[in-house]
Amino acid sequence: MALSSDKRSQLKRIPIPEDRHFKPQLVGYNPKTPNRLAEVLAHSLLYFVFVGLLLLIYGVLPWLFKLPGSPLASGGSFTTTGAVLYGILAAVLSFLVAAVAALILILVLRKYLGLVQNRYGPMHNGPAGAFQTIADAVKMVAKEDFVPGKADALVFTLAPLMVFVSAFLLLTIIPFAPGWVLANLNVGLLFIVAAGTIGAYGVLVGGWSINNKFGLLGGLRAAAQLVSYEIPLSISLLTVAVWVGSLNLMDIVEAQKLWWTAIPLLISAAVYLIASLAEIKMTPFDLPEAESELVAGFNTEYSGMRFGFFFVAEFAELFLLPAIAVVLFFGGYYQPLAGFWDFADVLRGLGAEGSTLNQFGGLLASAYGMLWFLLKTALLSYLVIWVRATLPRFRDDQLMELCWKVLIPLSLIGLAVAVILRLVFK
Amino acid sequence: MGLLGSDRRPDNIILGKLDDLINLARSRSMWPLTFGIACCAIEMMNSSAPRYDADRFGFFYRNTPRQADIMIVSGTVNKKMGKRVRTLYEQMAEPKWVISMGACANQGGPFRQGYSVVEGVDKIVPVDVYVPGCPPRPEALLQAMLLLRDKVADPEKRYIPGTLMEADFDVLAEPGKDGRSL
Amino acid sequence: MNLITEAAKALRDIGKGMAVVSRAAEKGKHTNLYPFEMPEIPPVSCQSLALIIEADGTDRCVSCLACEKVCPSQVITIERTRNPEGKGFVLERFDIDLVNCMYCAACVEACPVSAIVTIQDFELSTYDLQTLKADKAFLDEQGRRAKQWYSPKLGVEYRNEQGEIQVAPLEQQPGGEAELLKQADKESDN
Amino acid sequence: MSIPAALMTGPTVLEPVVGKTDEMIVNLGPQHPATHGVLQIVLGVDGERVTRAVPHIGFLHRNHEKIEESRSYAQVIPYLDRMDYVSGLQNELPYCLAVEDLAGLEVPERAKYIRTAMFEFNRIISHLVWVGTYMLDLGAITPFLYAFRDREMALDIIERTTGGRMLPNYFTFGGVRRDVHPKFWQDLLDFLDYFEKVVPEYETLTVDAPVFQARSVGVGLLSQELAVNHGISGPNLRASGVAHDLRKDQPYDAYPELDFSVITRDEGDVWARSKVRMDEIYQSIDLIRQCAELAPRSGPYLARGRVKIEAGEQRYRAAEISRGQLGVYIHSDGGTGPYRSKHRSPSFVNLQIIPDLFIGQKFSDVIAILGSIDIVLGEVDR
Repeated sequence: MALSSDKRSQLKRIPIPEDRHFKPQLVGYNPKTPNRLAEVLAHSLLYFVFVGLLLLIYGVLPWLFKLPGSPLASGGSFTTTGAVLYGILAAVLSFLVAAVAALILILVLRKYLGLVQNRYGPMHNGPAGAFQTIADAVKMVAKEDFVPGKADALVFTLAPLMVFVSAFLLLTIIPFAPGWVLANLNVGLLFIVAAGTIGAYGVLVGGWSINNKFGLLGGLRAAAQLVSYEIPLSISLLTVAVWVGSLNLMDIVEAQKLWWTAIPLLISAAVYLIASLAEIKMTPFDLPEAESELVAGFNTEYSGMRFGFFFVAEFAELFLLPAIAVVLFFGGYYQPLAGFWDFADVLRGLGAEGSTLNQFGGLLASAYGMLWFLLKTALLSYLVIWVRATLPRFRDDQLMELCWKVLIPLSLIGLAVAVILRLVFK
Repeated sequence: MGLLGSDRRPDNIILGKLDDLINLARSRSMWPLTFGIACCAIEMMNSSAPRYDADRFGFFYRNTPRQADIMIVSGTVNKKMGKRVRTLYEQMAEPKWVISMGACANQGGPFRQGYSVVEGVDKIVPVDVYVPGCPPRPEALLQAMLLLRDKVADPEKRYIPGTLMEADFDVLAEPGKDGRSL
Repeated sequence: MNLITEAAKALRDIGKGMAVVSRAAEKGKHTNLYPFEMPEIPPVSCQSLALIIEADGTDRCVSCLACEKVCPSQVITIERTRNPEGKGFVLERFDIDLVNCMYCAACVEACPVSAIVTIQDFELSTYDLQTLKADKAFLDEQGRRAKQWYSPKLGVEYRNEQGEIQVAPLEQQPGGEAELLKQADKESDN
Repeated sequence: MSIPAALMTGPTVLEPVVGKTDEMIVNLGPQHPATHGVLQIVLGVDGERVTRAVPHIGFLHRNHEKIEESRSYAQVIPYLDRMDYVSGLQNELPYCLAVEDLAGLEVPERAKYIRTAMFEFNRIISHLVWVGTYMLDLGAITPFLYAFRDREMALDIIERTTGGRMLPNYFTFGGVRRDVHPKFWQDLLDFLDYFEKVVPEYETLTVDAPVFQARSVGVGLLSQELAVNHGISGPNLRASGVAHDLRKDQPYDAYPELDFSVITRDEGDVWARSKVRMDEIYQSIDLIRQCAELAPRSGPYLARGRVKIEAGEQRYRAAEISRGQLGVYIHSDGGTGPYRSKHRSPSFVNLQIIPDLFIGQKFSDVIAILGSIDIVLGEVDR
């Protein structure tokens, strides 16, 4: 059984290395990190701080342009230069908010999964893992930019951008606090439908352009899923428009000062939440990606930052669609039952009219509204994450059945309810 | 891979620092490919299980080679599979690294005398870290991942593009041609 | 009506599943924070192999070739010459190819003098495979460094502070209940 | 340099059929998250509907049987572990039974119970891996981590006795290699007490979950006739209503003394296969408890004796491992090792129904069916 002589000669005598044993060299590690719900909450705090700080600029930006004596505005409206500058700044800002919210939500998702799966999740890179997604982002930027040989290079490049642009376009019209909105459109609801659809196209053409069969299947599934679920989603939006009587998102929020829209329009709110789950493409509706079936679905051939755009857009939608739900159904930036008593009113009443304290109080009131807005959005986002952690995914025909046989009839019933309630109460 | 794509350290101090930063980010965010072959694949899956939790260090398994940074060859590579292993390696986007996990992937292990087994995956793809064991404990795989992480973050051992090793395709030839007894 | 009850049941079951997931956090963290906390590995576990040298510096190994014969993966290479003075053999070479080893501990079972033992040092990952072609010096060093080791004939042993080799007490032996019961019987007889 | 074209010639090349709608050929594997290893299935799909399916194996062929012919009887055992690596211990048993028959070794009573308990314990571990990976196939991530969390605790108990986690090289001719850890039975019972409370959680997340039921009920119907004709065994067969279980039909080791009944279901679909496995986990818990109660606490664990087998002797022995019927055929030429060693591996046989079950199904269902058959490629290719 001994080794043959040629095998023996292969065995070299090598001295033992001085220190073969591994010595960890890590930064930012603290074994005593509290790691229960507290840590997930700590990461949520990140979410509030960073997204909140960025959104503060939202409040300041239009105000800057309307300063008395500003060359960029005259008589309450922009000059041409002002409008161009404002447009560029607004785009950069909403890009930043979408990206930051997405990066933080990725981290929160991974920490939450760690919590419910009896493990830690990212924890060694930065304090309690806070720099993990930043490292991921930097790495993806520096990774090889790669286009498959037979892919349609133009569409291949455009697809991730379409998905991402769709996500951050929506940010511009969402009112985060009283008066804090980049574009106060009077057709806001229509804009939501229009901008949201661009993302569906992005996924479809992305899956098609990569010349991969799994990608094609994923893209087709995405087309069927996203287009179908646009219908109950849009009907739910319509319900709100019927009930409130306006397409402007500010008006819709103002109408919910006393009662949330979700209370009379419970069916529509539920339909919206389920349909938005499908629009975000998270389990149980992650068929376009379907990791175990289609490898990675429509983004099978995407690498580096191109994949990063898809990834970030998915999580930006995890922030955006709950945000829209909050605006439409859950009272926006108002605290619950703000019609009876509103702490924001107390803040606004500070000091004499026009004094510095009064102006500061107004800012505080806006920040207070934004806090409620972010809190509600975060809760809805967590609900989505919770569902994602639990459920397996549907089959494609079941997905369609759920949409066409359940959600669309339900949303129509919701619309009928809204019409009747509107006729009775208003 | 440096930003400049050169194998020398850039003279420019800013680019040098940026390079170090990128290497640091790469080392803290290594996404392995979900690529199980044999017994070691169970322990590889186990390394992301609650007891070991590779996610702590940012190891986040991806299913498609395009998005992965590390390939963990976890199991016996035979001649038929060797071609696919090479294809998968070529499909991964630069920069990329390979961990050879277990005796079979290292040098054929207990099956090295068989006619169909490739004696070491390093004949097909360049391997950065070897993990012995049959199968190795998940901790051993974690140690290998951390070794690889140190190698990536080390500015002296920066990743050099274009060092794609030529595979020794003779080892994938038809059985019987290499004259092994079994 | 049937449809509504079915839908209600489905929603209830989904809710149950989500409750299971959210309650799982109560089971606490199961993570062993390697490399900051080393895992506790039982001494019988074969993570690597070592040769044991007695406290007086002599090899336990008597070069009987039992391990080389029994090795399923055929990774052990032993060369020996006849001892010119008296009986026995002189060990010329003892190599274990730890790269191709199956870590099945068959050699440990076969060794008549408990010279080759299992140790729990699993941190063998390397950039260079040649470091794992273990020769006798390597295996001796493993044995010197090990805190405790196991062989079926002598059980768990460890090296005390004076460098002497001692057998662990019976409670720490993986030897089985039978021995413990025998011990208890003896004590009750006394 | 890419791979020379001459080396890349695939053995299975399907030509797409051009009809009302064009057929698309999709390669599932060998690197695919849902193939549980390196199985390749070439699928013809029309939209999402599968029209043809050609399974293709051999990506993990590593000459098990050939290498075993050049090893001695004892040296074969570690190689057996590596066949079905998810339930390594169970693979050793039929081979040991066959050699014991040939060599005329009598297994001590205590060793029989230890082997039976370990055998059933390994079934729990194997089914846990199945639960985890199968739910991962269906898109749920959390059950995978729960399964591996509990599997770790089980592996700890095995490691304390055998010294190995997955592939322990523990059973041998005439008993087991070494005595069990002093706290082995107590550890087992403690684990089972904990685990019994956790299994209902798995059931809530799998067989009782509405989405899982929507994906599994009525999918991948395997008729009794098809199952028997193809020689399917294990939970797949029992889920089609055939009460065939070697633990009952050809009892070995301590099974004659244990009280249990064969678990069957009549539906024959993916859900039934899942439910049978879940019930088998409960059954294994019960069997281990019986073993712990009946097993003698002292006595020999190994019948030592020289394994000398006459030339021309041959024997086939089989055992019911977690995937089905694992048979070992040994032919001796009087040497130190087997002249021929042949394995009848359950996964290889179970894999044969793939074309029958796949055709006409949706692409998503293909993944669900493949996972429910529970194959291990190490055993298929050998």
